[in-house]
Amino acid sequence: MEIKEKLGWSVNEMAQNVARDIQDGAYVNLGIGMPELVAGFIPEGREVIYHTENGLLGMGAVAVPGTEDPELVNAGKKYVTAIPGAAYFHHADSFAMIRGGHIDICVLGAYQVSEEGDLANWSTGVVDAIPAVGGAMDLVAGVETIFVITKHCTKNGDPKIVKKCTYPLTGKNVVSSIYSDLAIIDVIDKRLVVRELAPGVSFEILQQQTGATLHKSKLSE
Amino acid sequence: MEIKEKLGWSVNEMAQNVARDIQDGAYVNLGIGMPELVAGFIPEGREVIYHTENGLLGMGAVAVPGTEDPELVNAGKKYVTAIPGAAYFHHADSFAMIRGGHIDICVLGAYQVSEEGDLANWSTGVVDAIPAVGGAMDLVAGVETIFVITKHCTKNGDPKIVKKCTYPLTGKNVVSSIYSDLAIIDVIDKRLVVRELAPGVSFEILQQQTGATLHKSKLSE
Amino acid sequence: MINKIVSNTAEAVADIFDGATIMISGFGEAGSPVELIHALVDQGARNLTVVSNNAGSGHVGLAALIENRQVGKIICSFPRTSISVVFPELYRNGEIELELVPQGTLAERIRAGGSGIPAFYTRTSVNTQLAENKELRSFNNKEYVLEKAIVADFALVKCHEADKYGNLIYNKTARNFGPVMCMAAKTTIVQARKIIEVGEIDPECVVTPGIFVHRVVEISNPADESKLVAEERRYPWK
Amino acid sequence: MINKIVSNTAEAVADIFDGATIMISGFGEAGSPVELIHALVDQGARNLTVVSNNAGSGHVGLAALIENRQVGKIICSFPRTSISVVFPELYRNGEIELELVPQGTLAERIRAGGSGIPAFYTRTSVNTQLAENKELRSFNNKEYVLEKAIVADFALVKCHEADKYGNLIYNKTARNFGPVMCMAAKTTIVQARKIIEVGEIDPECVVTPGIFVHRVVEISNPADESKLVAEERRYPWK
Repeated sequence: MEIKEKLGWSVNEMAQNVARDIQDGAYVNLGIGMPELVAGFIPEGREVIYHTENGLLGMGAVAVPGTEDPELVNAGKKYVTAIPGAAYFHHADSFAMIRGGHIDICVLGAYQVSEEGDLANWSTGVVDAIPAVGGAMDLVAGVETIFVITKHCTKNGDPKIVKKCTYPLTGKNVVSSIYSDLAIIDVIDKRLVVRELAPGVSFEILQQQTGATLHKSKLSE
Repeated sequence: MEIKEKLGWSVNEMAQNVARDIQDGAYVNLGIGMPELVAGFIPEGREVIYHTENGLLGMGAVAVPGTEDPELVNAGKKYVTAIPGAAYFHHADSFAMIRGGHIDICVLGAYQVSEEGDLANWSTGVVDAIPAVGGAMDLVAGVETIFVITKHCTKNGDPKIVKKCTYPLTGKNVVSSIYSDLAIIDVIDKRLVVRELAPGVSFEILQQQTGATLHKSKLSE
Repeated sequence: MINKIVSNTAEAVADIFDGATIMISGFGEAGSPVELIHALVDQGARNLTVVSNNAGSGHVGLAALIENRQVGKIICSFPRTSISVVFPELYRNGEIELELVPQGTLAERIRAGGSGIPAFYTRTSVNTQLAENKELRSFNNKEYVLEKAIVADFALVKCHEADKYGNLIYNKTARNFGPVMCMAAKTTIVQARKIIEVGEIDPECVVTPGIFVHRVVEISNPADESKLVAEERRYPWK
Repeated sequence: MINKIVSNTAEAVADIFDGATIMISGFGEAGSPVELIHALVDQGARNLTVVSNNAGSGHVGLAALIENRQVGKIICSFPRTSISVVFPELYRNGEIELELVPQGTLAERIRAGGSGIPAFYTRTSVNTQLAENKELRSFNNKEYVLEKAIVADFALVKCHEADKYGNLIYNKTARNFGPVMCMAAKTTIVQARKIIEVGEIDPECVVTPGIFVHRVVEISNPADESKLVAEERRYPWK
C-alpha cells in the first residue's frame, strides 16, 4: 500500500494531463468535481471557452468570497463568474449546444469505463439510492470527445477500468480517453491503448490494476 | 349584375365585422391582404397584440413614408412599426408560438372554404404555377380560431364556399367563421350556420351564391 | 386592456386545483420561485404532479411543498442534493412517485410541449436504463429514442423584471428552465423582482414575450433559498 | 487565441465546395446576406442545395446565385414574389429542383438539425399535398406528420453586430432564420454591419452565442436588396 500510494500522478497532474489535450479555441464542458480542476491548467497561449449546462457560455473562475451571486452558478451549483463575451441562455438552448454536437470536449468523472468506451458515472445501482442523472447522459450522447478523469482504482482497490461495466451505463462507446493517476489511455476501435504511463508505473503494474486488456501504443512500449 | 354589386357589406365593413369578434387582450395574426384591414377597426377600449410570423410580437401600424426600415417588415414584407412592449425573436420561436397554440386568432383570406371548415388558400393547383406555401399551413394547424375574410364569390361569380374544396387544402376542419360581403357564417359541427346576413341579403339569395348547404341560426331566421 | 399584474401570491395561485400538473422553474435555488411555492403550500392543492429540475433543499420552497404531502409525482433530472432530506425520505417510503429524465431531454420535452410538437427523437439515454420500454428508431444508422412532450396546467416561474404585458427578462443563470416552462403551461404565473413600465425592456432583449405569461406578481426581495436552508428554516414559518 | 474575424467576403466563402448544402438567412431582403452571396457568385461553387425562406428577387443576391446556375435545388417555403423572375423561369424549365416546406416546419427542421434532433412530429401539413408520402402518426388522437432535421455544410447569415468570439445580435425582423441557421451548419459565415469589442454585448442579450459561429466579416454598408431590384441592377455588376 505504501508503494502504491506514492506511484503515479497527483490529482493536479492528472488535471494538467487533460488540459494539455485541450486545443486552443475549444468549447469545453467540465463535469462536477475533479474535472473542474482542469481549467486551472490550460497551457499559456490557449483560449478555452467553458460551457455550463445550466445556461452560460463563457464561465469564468469561481466567485471570490463576498461577491457570490446565488443566480450565477455552475452545474455543480457553485458560485462562479462570467467572462467578458459570455452569453446566458435557457436550458433548451443550452442542451441544443450539447446534443447538437457544438461542444468540443467534455471532461467527466467515472464510476467505471469499459474497454469499449462505455461509461458508467450516474448511478451505483444500489437499490436504496435516490436515482439522479442530471445532464450526464445528454453530455455523453452529444459531445464528440469525452475525456474521463478518474483514479485508476476505487478506494477499495477495485479496478474502475473494466471489461464490462457492472454499474448502469451513462452511454455506450462514448469515452475517447481516460486520464487516471497511473496512465493516459485512449479508446481506439473499442480497444484500450495506453498512451502514457505515469512515472514509476510499468505496463505490467498498470495491467494488474485494470479489469480489462490493455494494449501498448508505440509511445508506451 | 348591377343589383348584385350593391348588395352586401363593403370590404371595410367586412373587416369591421371581424374586428368586432376579436376580444380584448387577444393575440392575433393577420394574413396578407384583406385581413390586414382588420387592425383598423378594433373597437375602442380593446387592446389587441399583433404577431407577425417573421419574428415580431407587438406589430404596430404601417411605417410612415420616409421612416421605413427594410429590416422591420411584416409577413407580407410591408414596412411596419413596433409598439412599446414589442419583442423580436427568431423564426423557430415565432412558429413555436403558432404551432404551440399561443396565438388566439388568425385572420386569413381564402380561395375556398368547405362546409366542414376545410380551407384552401395557398395554391390554385394550376400546373404551371410556382408553388409557394409560406406560413399558411402552420397557422391553420396551430391557431385555435381561424377567421376567414373573403368575398362570397370569385370575380367570375363562382362560389368560394363549397361542399368540398377543389383547390389543394391548407388544412382540414380548421375554419371557425367566415366573414364575407354577404354574411357571417360559423362552422359548427361541420355545418355552415349563418349567423348574420348583410343588409339586403336574404337567406335564399345567400344560399344561391353558396356551393354548400347553409343552415339557419336563431339570429338569421 | 392588457394588465397581467396581480397584487399578491395568494391571488396568483388561487385556482390551482387538486391533481394539476405544475412546472416549477429553477436550477437548485437559482430561479426557484420560492414565494409562489409557499403560496401554493398555503393554498393547499394536493396530488400535484411537479415538473422541475430538482426536488428541493431543506424544508423550504419545493421541499416544503413535498413535505406538506401535496406532490404525488415529480418529473425531474436530479432529485438528490447534499441538503435534500424531504424527497429522499418520502421516496424511500413509497409516498412519492419519481420520473427520472435526463436534463436536456427534460428541457426539450418541455419546449416541445410549448411548441406544439408531440414527440421528437434524441440520442440521449440510448443504451441505458432510462431508455428501457421506450421506442427506438434509427436515422442515418444511429439509434435514437422517442421522447414525448410535457405540458402543464400551471407554471410557477421566477424572473428578474416583468411588464404588465408579461414580457420577461431573467438574471444570469437563473434563466434556466423559466422560458420553456412559460411556453408549456396553460396558465403561467411569474414572480418578478421588479415590475417595470411597458417599453422599458429593449424589444431585442425580451427573453419571454408576454404571450406566454398570464399573471405577474412583484416580489421585490425574494428569499435566498440557500440562506433559509442554512438557517434550518421550515415553511410554513414557525 | 479565438478570433473569428476574416478580412473579406472572398476569404470567408473560399472553401465552399461544389455540391454543398448552404443555408441562407433572410425573410425577403430583411436579413439576407447579399454581400456574402455575391462573393459566392464570384467564387463559383456549383450544384449547391440552398435552404432559404425565399428564392430571391430581381437579379441580385440569391436570385443572382440562381441565375448563375449555381443552385441545383432549393428548399424553401415561398419561392414566389412579385419581383421574382429568375427562379420561376428556371423552375418552369426544369433547371432547378424545389422542395416546398411550410415556413414553421422549415424553421423547426433547421433548429432540429442544430440541436441533435433527427426528427420530430408536427400537425402542420397533415391532410394536405405537402404531407403526401410522409409518415403519419397519432398522438392523443390527433394525427401528426414526421419531419426530419435539415443540416448544412455552410450557413451564410447577416447580423447587426458581432464580436471576435462570434457572438451576434440582429436588427429587428432581420433576425428571422439567422439564429437557427447558425446552429445547423458545419461552418457558419456571418456578415455583420459592425464588429465590436468582446464584452460590448450584454451577456443577457446575446442572440447567437459564438459557439455557433465560425467566421465573421464586417460589411458596414450592406446593400438594400429592394433598392438594387428597383434600380434593375444585376450581379455581377455591369
